[in-house]
Amino acid sequence: MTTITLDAVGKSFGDSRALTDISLQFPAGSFTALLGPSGCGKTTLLRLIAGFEQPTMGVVRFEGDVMADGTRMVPPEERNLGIVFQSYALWPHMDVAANVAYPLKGRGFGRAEIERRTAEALAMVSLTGYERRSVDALSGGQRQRVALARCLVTGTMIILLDEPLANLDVHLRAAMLDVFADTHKRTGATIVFVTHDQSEALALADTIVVLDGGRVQQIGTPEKIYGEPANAMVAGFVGRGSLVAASHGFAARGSASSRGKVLVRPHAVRLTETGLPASVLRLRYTGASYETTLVLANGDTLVADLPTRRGIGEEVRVTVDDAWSVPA
Amino acid sequence: MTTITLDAVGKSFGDSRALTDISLQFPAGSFTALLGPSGCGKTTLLRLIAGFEQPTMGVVRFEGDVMADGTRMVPPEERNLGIVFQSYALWPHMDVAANVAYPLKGRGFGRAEIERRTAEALAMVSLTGYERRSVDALSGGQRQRVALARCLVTGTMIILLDEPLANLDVHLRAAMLDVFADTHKRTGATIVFVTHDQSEALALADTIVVLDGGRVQQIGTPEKIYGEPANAMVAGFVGRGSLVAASHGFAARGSASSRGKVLVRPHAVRLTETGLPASVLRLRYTGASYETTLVLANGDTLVADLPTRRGIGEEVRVTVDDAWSVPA
Amino acid sequence: QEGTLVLYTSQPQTDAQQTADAFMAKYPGIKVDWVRDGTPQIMAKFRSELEAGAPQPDVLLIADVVTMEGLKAEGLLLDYADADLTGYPEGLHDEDGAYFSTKLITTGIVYNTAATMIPASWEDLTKPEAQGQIAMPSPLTSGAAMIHTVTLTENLPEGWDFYSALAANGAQAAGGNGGILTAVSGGEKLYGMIVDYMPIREAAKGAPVKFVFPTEGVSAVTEPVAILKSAQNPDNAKLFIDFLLSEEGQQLATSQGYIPARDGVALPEGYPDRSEIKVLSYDAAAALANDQANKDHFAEIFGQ
Amino acid sequence: MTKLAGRVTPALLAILVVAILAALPLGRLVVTALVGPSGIDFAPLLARLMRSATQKAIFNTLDTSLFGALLALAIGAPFAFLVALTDMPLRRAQGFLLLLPLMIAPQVTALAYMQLLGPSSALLGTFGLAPAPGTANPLLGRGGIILLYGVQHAPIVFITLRAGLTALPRDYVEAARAAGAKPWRVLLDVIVPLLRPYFLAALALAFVSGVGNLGIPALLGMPANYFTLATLIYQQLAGNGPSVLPQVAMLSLVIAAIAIAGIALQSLGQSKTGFAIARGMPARFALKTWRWPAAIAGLALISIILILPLLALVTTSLVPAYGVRLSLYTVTLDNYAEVLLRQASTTRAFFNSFYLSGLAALILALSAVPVALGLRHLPPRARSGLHGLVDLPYALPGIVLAIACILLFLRPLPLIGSLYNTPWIILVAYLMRFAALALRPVDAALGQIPPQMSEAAAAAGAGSWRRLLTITLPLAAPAAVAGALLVFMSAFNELTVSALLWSNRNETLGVILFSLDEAGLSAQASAIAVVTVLVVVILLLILNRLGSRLPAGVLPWR
Ligand SMILES: Nc1ncnc2c1ncn2[C@@H]1O[C@H](COP(=O)(O)OP(=O)(O)OP(=O)(O)O)[C@@H](O)[C@H]1O
Ligand SMILES: Nc1ncnc2c1ncn2[C@@H]1O[C@H](COP(=O)(O)OP(=O)(O)OP(=O)(O)O)[C@@H](O)[C@H]1O
Ligand SMILES: [Mg+2]
Ligand SMILES: [Mg+2]
Repeated sequence: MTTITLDAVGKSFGDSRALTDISLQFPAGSFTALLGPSGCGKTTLLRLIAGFEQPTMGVVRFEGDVMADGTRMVPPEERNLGIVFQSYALWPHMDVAANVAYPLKGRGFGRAEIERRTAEALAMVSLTGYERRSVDALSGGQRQRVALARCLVTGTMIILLDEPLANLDVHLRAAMLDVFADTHKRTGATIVFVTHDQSEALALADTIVVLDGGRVQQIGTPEKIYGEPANAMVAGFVGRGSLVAASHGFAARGSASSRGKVLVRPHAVRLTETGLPASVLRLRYTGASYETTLVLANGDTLVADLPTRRGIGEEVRVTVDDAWSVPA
Repeated sequence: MTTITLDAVGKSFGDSRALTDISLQFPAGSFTALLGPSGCGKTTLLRLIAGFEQPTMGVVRFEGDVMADGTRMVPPEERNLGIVFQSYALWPHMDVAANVAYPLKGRGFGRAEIERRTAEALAMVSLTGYERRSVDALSGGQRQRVALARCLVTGTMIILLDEPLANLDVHLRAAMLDVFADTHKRTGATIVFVTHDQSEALALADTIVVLDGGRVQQIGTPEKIYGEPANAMVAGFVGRGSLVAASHGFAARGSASSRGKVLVRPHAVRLTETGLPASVLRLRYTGASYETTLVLANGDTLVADLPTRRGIGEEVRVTVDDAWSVPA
Repeated sequence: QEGTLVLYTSQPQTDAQQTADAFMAKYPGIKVDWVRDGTPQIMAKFRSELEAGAPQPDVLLIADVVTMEGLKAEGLLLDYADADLTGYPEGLHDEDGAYFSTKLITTGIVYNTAATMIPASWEDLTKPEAQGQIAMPSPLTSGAAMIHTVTLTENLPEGWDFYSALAANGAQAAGGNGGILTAVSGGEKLYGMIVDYMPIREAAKGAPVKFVFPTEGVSAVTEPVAILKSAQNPDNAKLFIDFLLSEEGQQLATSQGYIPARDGVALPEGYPDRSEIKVLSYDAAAALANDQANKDHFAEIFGQ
Repeated sequence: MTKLAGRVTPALLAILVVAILAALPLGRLVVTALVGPSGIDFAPLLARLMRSATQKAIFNTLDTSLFGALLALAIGAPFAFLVALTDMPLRRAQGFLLLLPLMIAPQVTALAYMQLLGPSSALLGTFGLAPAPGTANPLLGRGGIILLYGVQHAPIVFITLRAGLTALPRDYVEAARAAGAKPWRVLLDVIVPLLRPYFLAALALAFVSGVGNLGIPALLGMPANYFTLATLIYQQLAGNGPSVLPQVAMLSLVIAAIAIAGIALQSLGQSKTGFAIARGMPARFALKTWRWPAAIAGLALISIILILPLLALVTTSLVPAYGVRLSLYTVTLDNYAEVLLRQASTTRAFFNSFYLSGLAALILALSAVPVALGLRHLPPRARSGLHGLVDLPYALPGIVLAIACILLFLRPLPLIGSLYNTPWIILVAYLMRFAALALRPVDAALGQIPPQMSEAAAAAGAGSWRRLLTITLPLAAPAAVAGALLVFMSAFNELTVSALLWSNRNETLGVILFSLDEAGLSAQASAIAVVTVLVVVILLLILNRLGSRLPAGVLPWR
């Protein structure tokens, strides 16, 4: 159980600032997702926590102990954490089993114990039978799973994941999500999870941190982030929402202002006989429904999930069941 | 405009068979997604088309010309195609612009023309201003976009994409999807697109090929694949469907058989007063709704997208609006 | 008659081994630690030790007397005035007993048997038939070659003009004796100036070479041996010198294929009678004094 | 706890090692060269520099070393590509054979070539092509020296480059081919620039090897009155007056300056600090119809640079005396019997050379990774400076380094006592002289290991030592083994260092060879050379047997 605290942390690479004034707390046992567009500093933040980068300013603490500030730094090997890299970072000179067993070595486990745990970790990621394979001869997704197993094998109390599921198919992904949820529940580890996939973030995390341009945009539960985004960036980034003028008069939660924007989620849009007139701009099949982009009279676009295929240019009328006044 | 034809193609690595008896046609100007679980042979198939691997058996043709069979092979550089690798494969000794401009070199373009096209390609992937950056100093998503720009820059008639969007956030992803759709429309290139993400496949492709264990499982339009999966593997893999016993008596399209399984999609499941009794097993928040796993009396599970949060263990009754008899 | 003896020598490997073995056979209590190397190397080693302040050898046994003379002038050699010199011609050894001659290694002419002109005298080397066909050790690289050069220029009537004539005839001066033998037996050069034992020994094995003692006479190095002032085992060193100068030691030289320095010891096979070998005179002290001038003179003539 | 401890300690240790291996001997030479009885005095150095002989030798040294290095690159690089990146038939055998020239001492190589092309050439003689007796050997002079530098140092280029090529992932190559680049364009545009650190390392090593070579210019240059600095120094030593050491030391400083200039040029070429190369499936080119032509061309070249001179050596070793034509009547094994059976020193020398060079190779290979890693903590400028310093002892003629070692280690030192008259002084000299051979390839390899490899291990709880042992060392192993082989083979045949440092019963092979050469016993010298080649081939074959248990890419020919 380890609480991770970042206090006014900043990080620059030469002249360019990757992170600015980040103050965050990851409570012990929490499961936090870092969400944000490419290049917003998610990986950098994770590397600061892991100890691969030293903050330019501010302090990183684990459970009150200073891990790093502007002058000192506890090296990563003494922080006792697990990490999955975006690039996997598997060791090409070891086979799959050796890669996974590596963190167990030098911790006083017997051979049989190491083998047992390794097999267990490989089973968790459905790679039983791949023990003796060279990692160079694995497919992309297989490699990612090896990296995952390597991180899970020791049962550390801090787990850092940098887009651990980016190369997995939906099913493996779902299975992995379950592995994480289980691990989390079982060990109570503090998990920080970088992702660009909001559905992952929404489904898994108990807290989501949205980053943009190296700054924190919003911190909150998935429901809060999705339902009540703190600003236009979050509103636009999380979920497939449409930001439209408040002047359309959609009933909106939050502090309404006629000059601001309101956020409308696709599932809140229905076609009715009586709604606002709109025309169909674009269609995209998603399996469950057709993601349909509608243009309102003033040119605002609205995305709706419709059960049936509409023709491009078709005139329809829309009603909005729910909307959120986005703070300016 | 180039039709790609694979004729009974097989590929083994030593003893292990990566692909078996693949016969496929990618018509000129088509946009095909290769979908399948990790390790099913998607990348290998793409590499066969690109000419990086020689088929162990069978023939690869472009527009009727034999590109490769068991004995001969046209080298990749003479196939005139663009490819984005899963690993990006950016050249670290060149800056961003040089990476993108490389395919233009040696094709008789003037300097100004090369610069213009490079700038255009970078603009397409929203990387204007990054020309002089070293690729080592880019974020994961930025790298992927550079790789994309490099593939798009020559306007070749065959574009092969190996999970080109795996590391992008939803918005960049949406933007990239538009870039592909536009490129496809503008150039009429034959695009083959490897992905593990079915929503990408469903949204973009005009044809989907589902692979498993190195064999083709189904070929068809996205609607067909989603709505009428040819077998249990496809049914289970595409979409978040549940396979339940036919004996529940849900009204099912397709050739019904009381001993087979039927596929039920989450959006076809409603809670009603009169349906089959079920209890709530698991919940997952997806933003738009709660993905709820229900257990039926016989132990079958059924996934439903419900608008409200239900308690774990709560007893409900379900009605299924649509189901598909999966051929055995 | 026990303890060790450190010997630095430029004798060939096998000869050094035999010499040490023979001495140790005679004095089983004494262990000879010997190091052999080419004269430049062994002297560089010794000089380095000197510079570092801890010279190692008790005895030096090297090819040329000029170097010995230099060491003597620097006061590095121990005089062994009581050495038993019976049987040696007057003037062969250093008069102060600083160093002693152990054998005679003469320098004459070698030719490849493919040569049309068979040389008999030094003058023959300036003939047009030898144009571009002469190899000789460079006195800049080899001390023995320097002695040879000085001896010839002192004794031949033309003096240095002889060397100018050689240079004009395309003679090539480089390296040491080993290279000359290789060049002549390999046929790259037809004639060479070389020490006697090498071609005589190789000719016996069938190499296509012959050695000539030129009519004007030959130069000779005497492979002097000396005790160093810094010697740790001066008594053993004296025993070693006595051994080399004894009849037994001289027979060893014969058996190794050298002309023994002591009168009355038979010459090895392949040599003419001792009386037919005319050894030209040589003044070591003068040579040392003029060493740099001689080198400069030679370098000038051969453009080195 | 502090970042400082983590970064500065390895750097300091590395600097210490470099100081001991390189700065110490060089500093001692500077003292000898410049400190006269009346304090520091630059006048003699300047006077020496002004002499036309010195200037000519400087020019000749630069000239032959540079073109020799380029020729070595021209020979070694294509082989490295063919062996590492293609499906050329017999490529393992070819890679193996190409290593052999390094195992033959330069003197012997020179001798073999001279035999091959001289009037007594058995080979040319058979075809009636041998030059008439009295014809000067065509190899004498500049051209021959450059040619032999090229041949002798091609294996260095080959090994260094190959270490880089095996780490090249195929995606980089395939991306270029998909972009329409023909294989040769891929080579120029992608592979060569990606491997630039390896190329520069190879070129630097080959250049410096040429600067420090004595054997080849001694045999091919001196007879033609063509002097390099190394031969000039050798000649100087023959003067052996009391002032010889300062003079030799001065000339050595000139050599050091040349080597520094060459190395500075190299770091100019290395504009960036390098870049990491992702790992992945290694690249492969299919040669198709060119498979056998390439193999045959390779074998032909190998015949010229290895087999023919080796045959010449064998021929010479089978006749009773150099210059005798080989025939049924003259053939004899007497030379072998003489050196192997009658001279106990030869077998002893084989043993001594084997364990001294083996030990040197082992120590250098093991320490190269930590040292190179430590140096990586320094700013790029300081780093390349220190690497340059390590090259210097390799650039000096061996005899000069040996003198420096005597000056340093003759007097008993605290803790270790006097190394003089023990084999250990030879070992130390080997470590000094050949450190560059081990360090260069390893440094090039380290630059290309992605930092995440080590970071992942740190996150797994591995401290810096464990990371070094379990991650960095194995990943750099191919380069380290390549370096070790270079060290071993160079030291095994080395003559000039041990010539001054050997003591009784501690003679090395080089010492024996030199003494035979000096005595004009070329036939016996050839016999030893042939046996040496055989012994090393057997050693390598044993290594090859073990090769299947070593990580991929470790053995340069596999
Ligand atoms: N070592 C570095 N040197 C210079 N700039 C860097 C370095 N590492 C990261 N950056 C820059 O810092 C910014 C944040 O990078 P980071 O890798 O943290 O992004 P990210 O949020 O992980 O993006 P992605 O989702 O694409 O992986 C980017 O603009 C990147 O170019
Ligand atoms: N060069 C190779 N040598 C041996 N086996 C290989 C090689 N390349 C691929 N394989 C194996 O072939 C199978 C198919 O691999 P491929 O890379 O095509 O999978 P994929 O469908 O792209 O998977 P992913 O989605 O994980 O990238 C895998 O089991 C893989 O381990
Ligand atoms: Mg990232
Ligand atoms: Mg793949």
